Amino acid sequence: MKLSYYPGCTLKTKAKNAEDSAIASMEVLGIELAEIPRWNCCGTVYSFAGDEEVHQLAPIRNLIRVQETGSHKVVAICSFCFNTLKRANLLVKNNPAKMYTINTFMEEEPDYEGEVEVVHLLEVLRDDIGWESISEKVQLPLKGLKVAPYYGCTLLRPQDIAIDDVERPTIMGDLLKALGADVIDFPYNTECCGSYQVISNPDYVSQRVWDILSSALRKKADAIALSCPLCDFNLDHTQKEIIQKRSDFKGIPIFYFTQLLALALGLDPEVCRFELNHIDPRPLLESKELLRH
Amino acid sequence: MEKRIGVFVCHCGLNIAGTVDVERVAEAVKDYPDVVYSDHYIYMCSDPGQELVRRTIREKNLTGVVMANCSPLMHEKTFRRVVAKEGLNPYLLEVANIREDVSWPHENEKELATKKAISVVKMAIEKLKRNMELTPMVVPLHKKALVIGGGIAGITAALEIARAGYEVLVVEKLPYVGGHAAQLAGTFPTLDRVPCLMAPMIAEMLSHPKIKVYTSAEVDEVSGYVGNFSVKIKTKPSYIDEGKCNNCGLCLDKCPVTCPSEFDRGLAERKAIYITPPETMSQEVLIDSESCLHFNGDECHACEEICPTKAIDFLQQETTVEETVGGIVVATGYELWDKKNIPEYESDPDVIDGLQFERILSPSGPTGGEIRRPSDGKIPKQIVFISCCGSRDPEHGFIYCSRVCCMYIAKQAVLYSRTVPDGQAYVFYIDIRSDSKGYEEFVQSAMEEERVLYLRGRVSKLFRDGDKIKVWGADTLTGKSVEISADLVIMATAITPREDAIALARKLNVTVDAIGFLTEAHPKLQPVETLTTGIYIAGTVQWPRDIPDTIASTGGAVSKVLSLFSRKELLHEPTIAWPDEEVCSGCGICASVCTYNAIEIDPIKRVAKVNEAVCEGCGACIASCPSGAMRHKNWNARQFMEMIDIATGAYV
Amino acid sequence: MERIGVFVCHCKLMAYIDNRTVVEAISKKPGVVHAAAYKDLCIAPGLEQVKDVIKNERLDGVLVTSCSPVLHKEVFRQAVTSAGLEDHQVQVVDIRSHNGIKENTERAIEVISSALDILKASLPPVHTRVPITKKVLVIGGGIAGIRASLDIADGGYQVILVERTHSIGGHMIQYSETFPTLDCPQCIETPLMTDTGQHDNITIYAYSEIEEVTGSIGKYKVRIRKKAAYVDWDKCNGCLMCTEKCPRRVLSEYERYLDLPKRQAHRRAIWVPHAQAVPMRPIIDREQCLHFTKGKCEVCVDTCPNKAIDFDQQDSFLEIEVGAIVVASGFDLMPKSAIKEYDLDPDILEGIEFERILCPAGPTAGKVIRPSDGREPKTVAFISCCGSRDPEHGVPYCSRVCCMYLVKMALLYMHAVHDGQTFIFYIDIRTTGKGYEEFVQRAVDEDHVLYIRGKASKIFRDGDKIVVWGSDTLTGKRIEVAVDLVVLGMAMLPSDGAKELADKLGIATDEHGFMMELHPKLRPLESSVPGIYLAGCCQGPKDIQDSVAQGGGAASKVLALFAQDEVILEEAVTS
Amino acid sequence: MRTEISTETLYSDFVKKVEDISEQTLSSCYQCGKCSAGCPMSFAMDLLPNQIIRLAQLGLEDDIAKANTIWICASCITCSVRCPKGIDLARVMEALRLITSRKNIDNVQIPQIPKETIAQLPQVAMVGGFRKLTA
Repeated sequence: MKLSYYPGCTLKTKAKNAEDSAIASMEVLGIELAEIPRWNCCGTVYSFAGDEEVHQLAPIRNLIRVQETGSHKVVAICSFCFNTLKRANLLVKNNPAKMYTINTFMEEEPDYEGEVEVVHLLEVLRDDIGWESISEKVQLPLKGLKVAPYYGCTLLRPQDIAIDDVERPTIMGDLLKALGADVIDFPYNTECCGSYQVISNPDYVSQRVWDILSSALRKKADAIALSCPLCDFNLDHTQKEIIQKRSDFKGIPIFYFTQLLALALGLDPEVCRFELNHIDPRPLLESKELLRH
Repeated sequence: MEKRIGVFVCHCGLNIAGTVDVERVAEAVKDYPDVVYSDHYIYMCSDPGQELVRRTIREKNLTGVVMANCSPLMHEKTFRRVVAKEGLNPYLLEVANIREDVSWPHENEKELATKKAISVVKMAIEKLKRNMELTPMVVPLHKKALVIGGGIAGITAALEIARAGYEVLVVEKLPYVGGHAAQLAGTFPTLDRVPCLMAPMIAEMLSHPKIKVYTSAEVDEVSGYVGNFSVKIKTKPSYIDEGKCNNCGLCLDKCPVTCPSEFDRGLAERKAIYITPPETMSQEVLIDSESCLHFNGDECHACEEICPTKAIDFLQQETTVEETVGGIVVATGYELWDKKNIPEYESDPDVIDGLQFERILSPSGPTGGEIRRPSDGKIPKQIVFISCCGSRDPEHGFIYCSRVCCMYIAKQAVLYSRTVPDGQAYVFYIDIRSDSKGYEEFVQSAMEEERVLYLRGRVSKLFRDGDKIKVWGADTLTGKSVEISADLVIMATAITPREDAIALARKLNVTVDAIGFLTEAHPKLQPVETLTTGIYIAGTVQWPRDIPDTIASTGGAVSKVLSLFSRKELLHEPTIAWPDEEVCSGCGICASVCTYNAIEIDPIKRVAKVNEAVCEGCGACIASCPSGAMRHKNWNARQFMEMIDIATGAYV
Repeated sequence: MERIGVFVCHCKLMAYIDNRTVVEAISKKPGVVHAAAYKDLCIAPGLEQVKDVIKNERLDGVLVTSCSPVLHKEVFRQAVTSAGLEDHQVQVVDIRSHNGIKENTERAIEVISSALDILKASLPPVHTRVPITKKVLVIGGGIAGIRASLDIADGGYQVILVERTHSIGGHMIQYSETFPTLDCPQCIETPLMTDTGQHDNITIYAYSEIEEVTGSIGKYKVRIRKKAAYVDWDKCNGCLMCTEKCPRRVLSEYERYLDLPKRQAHRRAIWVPHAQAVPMRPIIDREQCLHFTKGKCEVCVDTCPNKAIDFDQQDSFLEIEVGAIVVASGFDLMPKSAIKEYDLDPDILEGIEFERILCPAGPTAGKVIRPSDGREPKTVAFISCCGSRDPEHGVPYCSRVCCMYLVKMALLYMHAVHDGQTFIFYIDIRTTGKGYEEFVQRAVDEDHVLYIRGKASKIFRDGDKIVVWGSDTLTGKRIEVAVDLVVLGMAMLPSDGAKELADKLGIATDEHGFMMELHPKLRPLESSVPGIYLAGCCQGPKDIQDSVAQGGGAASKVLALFAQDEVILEEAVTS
Repeated sequence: MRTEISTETLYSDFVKKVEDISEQTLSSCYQCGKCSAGCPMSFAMDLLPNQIIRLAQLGLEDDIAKANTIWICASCITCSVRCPKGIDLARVMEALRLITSRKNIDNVQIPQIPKETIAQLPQVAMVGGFRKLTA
């Protein structure tokens, strides 16, 4: 089966480890992620402004790309891209006037008809494949690996784009369970990491990150799994400073859920591109005998 | 005849057993003289508890029962009924109060408490030994009710009782009925016009064959007891021959005296001779003798001269009627605390109270429903409401919450905003109390749809600044002290008892609280009953209430009256005083100390006579009797002495 | 009718209806000889005007357009008949309430014209006289139902009290102590329960439900289902030996399913809710009883001295006839799970659960412990408005009682745990009853209850503690407290099954499922159906005081009705 | 000193602008403070979110401008999903940011961000940050 796929900027650069592991895993699961042609930046953050549509052009243009491929569904891996595309999509679907403005503005493009559905890869795993058949395909159960799924904001908020219960999500945990890992539920799993504030207030972000990491650590997690490249950057990269600050803290590996998926499906660890993780997860995996050579 | 007494000690869960060693108490009196049975149980008042008592009376054929549990106020009735079921005279039951008197006050001294409990039980046993069998006496019941107050509570009460087929007398102090409710512009949360709501009720009451309404009248004197209250009702004359008057109104134009209209709370004027307000469904002409020149040493006859039907009658006199009623509902309502009590809020024509603003909002009010401020008749564009003026202010006013202000402010703000679309209403509050059906929604819509601005904070100072009233308040949410230049300020002053409430309570011999609200027998179990049987309270005379709650509480009072009237006869407690005529010298001291006027001196025999139906058995006469002639049934001197011996003896 | 007069009553509350246009439009209608707008038509001078016009215009039909006829029909009927017309020649139509204030003029005109048609078509109504069956059905044995039953019974009429559970007493009997007087229900409610149980005029059908209701005021036929208790209550004498001996222990609904250490709050498969139950009769829980589940055990059979156990018992039905019905079906609490951002945790309780723990007659005998580990909590946080005042996630209304019972529990807790500390998170403190404000101030001054103005955003377990994230909107600070126990003031909802009951009775409910009163201001005790009255929380959240008052009020309605020997039912007739 | 409250401030263009851009009704907030209670960044804010809404209700533009709140907000939308009155605070914050940034005022000075940081930062961070915090 073929599925239109929107990668977004970050997955093509800093988060290659997310993309490669995802594409390879999905192949094993019988789904080809077909990158949509001529995609452009989604705009990253959805614009809340009610009095102007200019910021919605980028996401809608991408949906037009999908429409051109004849597909009615596009999957995103980056939570930000997912959020922005889905919200922009909803906005114009529920608001013909805005749809019209946007279409007329982009006269060089064919009109967007609002028929495309935006989904996140986790939804595909849950709804199109199912935990059952995933666990059947598991070659290397992540036994003994205590992973805390971290959802962040953009998969769950606002309510109308949430891929799971806003306050008590289980989707990523269910996946990890299917992969044989011990799932650690922790109260900070939907708490914001500080997001883009990292460019203007990195100190505040590292404070948030410490709150989140320590909450997971108190629950005895070995590692954290997530889906958002920005959360990943904040949680993973920021640890360097925290380690310098706190003698008691040795760092905790941060995975893209796609990396753990690939690993469990028995794929060559190469596709996981662990070298791109700031905190090297390999020693941990070694210790749990989850790294095959 | 030999006495066979049973003692039953109650744990009352932990209320007693937590402090008093109930087992030891039961054990301690097992072998006490005349006691044939003694045991304890977790809840004597429960079904199995009562069953235990009944079984024991049967099996041990007891001649008397001592219940050691909570206050007799709580359960004496219950257990009297229980023993009666087993054919025992109910007055051969004594309650030893080991909860309120022992376990509660001695929470931290278990040993002492247990000993005290034992002696309290023994005292009860000693008293019981000397109790005589008594039977309650039967007193007649007049199935006619008196309702004091013609406001919404009084009207509701009168209608309900009359609809049930009984005669009702309504006594209203003012020349017209309707009370404060008739002054209101609208109600929350439904925004009905109040006249629209009141008119049908008033109309029905005035035309009801079973209801007699006395306006300009007051209850002058009340004597007697439940089923047999005799009341004197004094009625002020209207000085108008209603038969002749045709409401032409010529006299009103001629009358030279103008004074502020009570109904419009001083916002409009009336003449000394005037017509009762239409909202009250009456339209009767009357002369106010306070302000009429004729009655104040002047020779004015203006009205008399102009009257085409010769209806004016200056010679009319105050009349007094005496009536006998079985039950009384007190519904004399409330008054608003005077604005002047808050000196930091400058008194100013444009600083008014809630009821005054109701009149301004009322389509039938002095401004014909147009919202105009008193000082210059301008339409106010910035109006400020101030909650808790005197309420929740133990230092300067009252500690309690007046309950209705939050909602009538919201209502007034909405009515205002709809009439003056370009106007802005501000509300200063501490807590928004919209805790009844539809209220919260109403307040929220006032904020959202009518854009009423709520500011959390009290106002510290009000003063006139040229054309404006400066309001110094605070917004505790932003932590700012704020200032508003208002055109009109409405003070939600506290709901307080009427100034004559205490005097009335004294006439009726019912209790009032420190503030002057009439007190109920028990806030939960007997919310509408007073401590005087046959007298019930309804509405705001008891506590600040809004209209639905007033109607509910009135319903409660009515149901008491109706179930009273549904009885064939009344029973009166027999535990009362009786004079030993042999000893009595007829000095009359007893009669002078009796608060119930139950004692008179027999003119022939020259001895005291006790009206058994009136005597409450308080014992004042007994204490005051110099010759010791006055006695109490089941509280005789011997009983006291025995009990005192035990009470003062060493604890064992 | 050829000579109809239309009287348009208007006040500023109908400002959104342009009465000039209305009058114009209506005066054009055939048969209308007089149409005009009046102010305050229903008060004395207005009514005089109506009478005059009837005489001068020789009207043979009168249409009054005003607010709700519920309140006004009578007054206008009186006026019009006194002017010589008959009942059917007057119609009162509501152009305000059910149109909604913002409705436009056209809508009003439509309503009026259709009313005109009805008026023209109406003939003298048919009156049928129904003798009143002077017996009342009270639905629900909580404090409101008990109060109503006692007042009516004392009035000398037969009362049939139907209670769904197997004892009367309702929620009140579950509470520890009641505000503001702090007397315990065991002391102040049980006397009433006993009186009810013993009253010669009251028949209690406990563990029973209303099956079907037919008829109308004065003569209702009611079918009652007596659920199978598997115990013959006539033989049983309430000795409760069976409940001692029964080997099966399960969580108790009466204890709100509290799972306390040492199974303190458990009940047996055969059980009575508590030591003061009325009637004191056990039932067997079919789901749990080993006899029914495993087919073994007959311990209760063997222990029962009166051979009252009857495993073959079936639901039974009985038909009764009553003249009036009082609905007092009470309330339930919104489940804690409804608030997702607050963890589900043994140490996060709702109000009644904590009442049970505080209650001297409760499972812990009044010893304050927390469910998770049985330790005495040293810090407790109380959260107001859980689901209340929350149109987005819960209900828009205020539940009225939470402010008071939370502070009451805080105070009771402080009396039990002297070195404890309590926090109450609130938005507005609502203490409007007699002695309530004083009560709260006392709790603050003497028991150092700390009020924090702000809604909690997240509550979760962190190791041994429960963490509450709140804010103090008065200092503008974010607040985080780690406590041992949290109590949620969950929103009050109509009791489970209220809607079905209302449907059986044919009475209206509001959008939340509370029973609708005839008029919120003046008819708060009457349902939309004559002869059916409302008491207590079935009509909206209320505290005990107000429920008792309402119970008495509903009773007075019944007593007044029963004072008549017959009701006259009017049936409008149209050609 | 006292803050003068009047219809001028209450219905200023500012308030109108905020409501237009955010498509939210400010007056429906009843100040329960749940937004502030749950805000992940509130520890760094000099005024809490509910206070910002309050100031906006009162039309006190300058006080909002002085506060760092709207620039600390990370648009995580926790406030919006939990607001009992269904107010989308995140949009109000955005509206307040836009009112400034549309005057071509930047909150972060891109040139001042060290090169190596830029090199490390993922695009989501940079584009997102610049979109929210600069003109």
